[in-house]
Amino acid sequence: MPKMTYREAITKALADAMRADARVVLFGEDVAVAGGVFKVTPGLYEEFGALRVRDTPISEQAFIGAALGAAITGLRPVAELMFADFIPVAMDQIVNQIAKYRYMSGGQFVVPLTIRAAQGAGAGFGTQHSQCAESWLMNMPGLKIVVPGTVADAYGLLRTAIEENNPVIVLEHKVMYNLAEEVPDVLPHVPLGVAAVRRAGRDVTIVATQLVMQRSLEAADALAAEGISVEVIDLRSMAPLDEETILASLEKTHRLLIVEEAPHAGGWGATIAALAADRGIYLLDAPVKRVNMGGALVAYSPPLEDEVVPNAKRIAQAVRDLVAE
Amino acid sequence: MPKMTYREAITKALADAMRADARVVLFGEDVAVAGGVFKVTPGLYEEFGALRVRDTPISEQAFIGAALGAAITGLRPVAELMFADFIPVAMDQIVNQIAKYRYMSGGQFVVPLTIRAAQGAGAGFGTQHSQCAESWLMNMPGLKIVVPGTVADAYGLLRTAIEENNPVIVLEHKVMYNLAEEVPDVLPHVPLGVAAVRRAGRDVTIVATQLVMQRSLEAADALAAEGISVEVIDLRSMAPLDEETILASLEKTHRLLIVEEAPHAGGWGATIAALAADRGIYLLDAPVKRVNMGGALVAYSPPLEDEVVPNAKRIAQAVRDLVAE
Amino acid sequence: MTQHALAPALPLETRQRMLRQMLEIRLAEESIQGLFLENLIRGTTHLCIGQEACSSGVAAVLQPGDTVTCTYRGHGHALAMGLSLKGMLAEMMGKASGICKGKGGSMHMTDASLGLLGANAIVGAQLPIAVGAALTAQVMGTGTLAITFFGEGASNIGAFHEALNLAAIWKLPVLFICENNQYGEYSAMHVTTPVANIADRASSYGMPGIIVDGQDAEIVYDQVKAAADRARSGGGPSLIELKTYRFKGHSRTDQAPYRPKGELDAWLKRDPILILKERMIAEGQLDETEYEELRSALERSVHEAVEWAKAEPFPALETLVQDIYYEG
Amino acid sequence: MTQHALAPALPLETRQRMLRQMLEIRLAEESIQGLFLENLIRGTTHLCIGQEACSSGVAAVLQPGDTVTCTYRGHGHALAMGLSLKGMLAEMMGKASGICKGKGGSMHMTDASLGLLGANAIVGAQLPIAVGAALTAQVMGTGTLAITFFGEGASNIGAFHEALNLAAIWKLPVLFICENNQYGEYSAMHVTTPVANIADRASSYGMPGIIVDGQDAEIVYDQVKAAADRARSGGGPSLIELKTYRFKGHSRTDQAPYRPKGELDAWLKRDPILILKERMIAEGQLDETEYEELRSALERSVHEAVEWAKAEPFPALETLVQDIYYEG
Ligand SMILES: Cc1ncc(C[n+]2csc(CCOP(=O)(O)OP(=O)(O)O)c2C)c(N)n1
Ligand SMILES: Cc1ncc(C[n+]2csc(CCOP(=O)(O)OP(=O)(O)O)c2C)c(N)n1
Ligand SMILES: [Mg+2]
Ligand SMILES: [Mg+2]
Repeated sequence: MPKMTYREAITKALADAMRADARVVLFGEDVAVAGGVFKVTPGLYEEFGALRVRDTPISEQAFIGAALGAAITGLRPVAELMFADFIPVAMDQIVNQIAKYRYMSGGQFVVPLTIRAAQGAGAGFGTQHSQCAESWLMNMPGLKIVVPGTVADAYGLLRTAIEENNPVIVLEHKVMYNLAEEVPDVLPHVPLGVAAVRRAGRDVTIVATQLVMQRSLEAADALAAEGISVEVIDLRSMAPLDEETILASLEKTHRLLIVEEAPHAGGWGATIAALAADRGIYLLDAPVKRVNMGGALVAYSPPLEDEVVPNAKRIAQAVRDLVAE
Repeated sequence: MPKMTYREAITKALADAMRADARVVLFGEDVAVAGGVFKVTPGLYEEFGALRVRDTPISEQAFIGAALGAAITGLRPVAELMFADFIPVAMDQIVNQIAKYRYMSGGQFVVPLTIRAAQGAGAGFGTQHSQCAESWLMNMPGLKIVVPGTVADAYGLLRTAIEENNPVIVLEHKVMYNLAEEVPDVLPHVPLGVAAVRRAGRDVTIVATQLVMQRSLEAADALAAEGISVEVIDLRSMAPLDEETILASLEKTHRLLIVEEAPHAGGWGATIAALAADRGIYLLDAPVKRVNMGGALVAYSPPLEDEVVPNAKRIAQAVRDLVAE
Repeated sequence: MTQHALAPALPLETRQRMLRQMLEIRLAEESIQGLFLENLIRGTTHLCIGQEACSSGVAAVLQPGDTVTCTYRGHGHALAMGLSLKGMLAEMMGKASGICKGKGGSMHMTDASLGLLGANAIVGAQLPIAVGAALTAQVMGTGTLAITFFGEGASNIGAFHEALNLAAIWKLPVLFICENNQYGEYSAMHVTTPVANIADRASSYGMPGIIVDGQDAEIVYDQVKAAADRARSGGGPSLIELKTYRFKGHSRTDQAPYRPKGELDAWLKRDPILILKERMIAEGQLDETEYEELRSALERSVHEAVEWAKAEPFPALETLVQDIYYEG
Repeated sequence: MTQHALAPALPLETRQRMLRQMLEIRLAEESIQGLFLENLIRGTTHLCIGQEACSSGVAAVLQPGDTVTCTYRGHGHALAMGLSLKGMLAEMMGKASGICKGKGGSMHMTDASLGLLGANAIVGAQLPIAVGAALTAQVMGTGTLAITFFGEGASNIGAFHEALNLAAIWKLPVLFICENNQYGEYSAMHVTTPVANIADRASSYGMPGIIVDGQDAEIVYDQVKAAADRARSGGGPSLIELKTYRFKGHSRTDQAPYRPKGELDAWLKRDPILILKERMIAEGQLDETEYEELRSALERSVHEAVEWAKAEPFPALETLVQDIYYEG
């Protein structure tokens, strides 16, 4: 199987989507001529031309709103918001417009638009350029949200997002852009709202995403040597949420650890814990634990930044503690 | 004891705060000469003058950012955002600036500012003017968030917020402005981060806020007649969260119902449920249940709007179901 | 910037349509105010009484495929574009047969089939959306136009600035039409806005800024038509300021105590319906009897629509969670 | 709008200070670039090499109590305001003795004691914050000034528009200083901005818009001083556009391949350090030997600061959760 990076998978998904459907247009700051700040869009301007691939001014409200206007009139725009930390700059368009446009009209519109942004800590960009955005967006019916955690998903979720007739926020993890993985020759679409069991296990279920999902797999490897069998679920979609895969796993393991790259209060993991405490309560043999950023923000200083995002060591220790409960 | 409305309590809190401290200034759209869209600020412009009480242009980003700039240079601004639904318009200033300004500087600043906004459904304002905002803001360390649910709290929490040396978001419920309750002659300050047990009970703990807290009390009255004893906790502060009061209640009741005016996924109730599933797990005799807006948005149509926010009947039924578990 | 005083003479038929439209809007708005006071419309309403020439003048420029986004104060635009009065009134009362199935209400009149892409309750948010509609027109080469209405108060919000800038740099076929009715909610323009004319702001985007008498539907038509033709043929966007006045308060029961004495009276003399009516009478195209007949006929049809909407059923509760996502 | 070509002659002492400052900034920025390539500075850096006259010219106007907000490209402003080079370099390396205890990094230089209220990594966000600082000055009657720096690209974002409008309507003592270095990240200004001069946008707020040669520290001083005096005495805000150029790429390792051939060379001839240096030599205030001595001395002190910062410890892990809330 050929190797491909997360970044290349996204570029390919964009190119394939644009080849497949002339209504797909792409815009964002420096995505056209320069090929994007994260170098995710090189070659698209050259292949698809100035009408379909555009650089925008630094005007997130305008171009995210324009994505909505374009989507309800027949295009299938893909807007790049660069850093997910800039989502708040365009938050009104996302929360009050994009999420609700179909609803307010009584179903008169379909809103086939995709917003891509790069999230997460680990790249040394400091407090305002290192956040994860899914937990800010989950309390907003009308949106779909995906968080690709593998190279194949970076391709497959984005393809599906662009073909989806609802607004989809695609949050890419910026330190994963260089991740290289083997992928099949023909990369499949990945359905929204379906979690993946990345590793089967018996003793504990870990629910995680993206970077901390990869780190959970690392932790699971280490724990296997100690005789602890960990099942790792990659959530993939934050909305809609695949509750059944989680509950099915709890039927086996009876123990749940949620690993988040997010502050604790209001983190997406709380919604998973709440699921376990409700529909999963009789399956649980131990408290539902969460490993996350606690009450912290991301600091610039390398050791502080390295500390704030859960790493394999902290994850493994949390599993050990949970098994000991 | 005299009666006072929620609205009057807020007006009085603002006036008392401005009398007590000349650094307190007030601004927002039409808050000065007109006395505010919700008529919460009449008389303040007259008493405190044009330097301290100001009407702003329709520029939420500018005046919320200005509140930050004023706070770190020596004033104690109180900004009115009118409808909480407009919070997303100024979200960058709230999330990336106000919440992080002290942190990014390594503690060089104190940020004594208060943002007031009116939230909630029930007034017929439609999808973009009826939302509750706390669940959007909880994943942002650096902020404090309060949600007054009684007349006395409307006064006491706001007084404390204005005297607090951290940014506080005060979310008032708009259908409670006319609520009249008896209050003591001297209204006390209310500390942030301390929940209140509004009604003691044995069988089930309800955690709720504002309008649905009042409705939970109604439901508790009805259930008492059926012999079900409900404890109602008014959270009051979303951040910081008073975990101990909730856990202490679970020690007694062993059953938890969370009543939210918010969509289910990512709602603040999930953070409470997660607490119960972790530190409270061995106290629970039944699943943790949530009554909330499910996957719905607020619609304009009166019967739909009435349906979407949990009412006493739905709350009571959820309690009955929970007791039967 | 240009300012035009002389009305062009539009064909009789157009004038008749405009007069009829403006009257219908006026009567509908008056009935809406009544329904609000009766509590049959909940929450809030924002009437455009006094601003009808803006709606009618602009609507006359529209061609099939053109799109409009506007504000909560958008009933006039909706009716001028052809929204059924019944569908509108039912919507305001939250009925199942409302144009948005009761989900939108007074602030969200929307009829995609007419190109009415939605009235918005967030100040300024509709401008970027119109920019997107114009982007579609440009990418698809349809030759159609996007129009967005907003108030002078909205010209102080960031979305206004960003939308005009983006439209200008992409040379999109979009017209930014500011209905300067002199007030935001309860604040006169000079309290919040440090320029005399909103159209002056066009220079920040290198686009034409045009000041127009918003009380004269024919002038509105003429000026907007010129800008529309320019936009359709690739000449890019324009900012058009219609100087107008709202005869009523901002919303709900606002009695507008903040108005200086005499101001309303002066503007009432420039009632857009009177202006067109008197011109038509002066030119022998209309007489008082005909006008009264028209008025009575419209009163009857508004009354009929109101009664119809009152009798319509509310939506079923299960519709609450429908139309959030497109399923398919 | 006004455009000034002739430099005023500032006192020798001021010139010496400016020259020294600009050289220090230049040398510090060059060492920062090196540290970034060595991976001792993580993430990103945005150098202001070529723009030093903007920092020095403006800083010379500041009086005690004045405040500044700026961007990630703010090292020059910070140093010109007197930020210790050691505190700055330690901050960039994430050390405990960094001016922000390592929490901020390259994009967030802040020294409240100097009135440097923070460099911001969100384009445009620093403008409203400066408006708030000016509000304090006005309410408290301090006679102080708030200054905010931003790029020409930032003038397309909503916060710019709102901030200028609010400052204008409240007549606040704030100067909006646009360093027009011709590029956003990788896009030339004409790709994103449909006006020739950012200062032209001042007319949208009824405030003066002033175009200034940003390569000549003396002219910068002169023009900013005039606007500052006006603001301090209640005359309200100004928008000042400093025409300048960044000699390096946008950030990190950007080699700026998007520049037209010859453009950089033309601007290198207008190196702000050269301009002042040569003027001083021509006027007999400096000779090459003295200049080289100054340069060597500064090189040594920068080198010393770098070595010091390298040797400083990282912050303790428990500091991660400190400074989020003020406790007390
Ligand atoms: C972002 C935002 N801020 C504030 C409001 C509240 N609001 C509704 S209408 C209005 C005044 C708008 O004035 P203008 O733009 O002149 O339009 P008009 O109502 O006069 O037609 C305000 C402040 C809002 N809906 N959205
Ligand atoms: C809201 C926001 N959008 C986008 C960015 C990414 N970004 C960082 S710098 C920059 C270019 C800014 O250009 P300009 O304002 O001219 O300042 P310069 O960097 O040239 O000094 C962009 C787009 C950001 N930091 N914040
Ligand atoms: Mg107005
Ligand atoms: Mg620039």
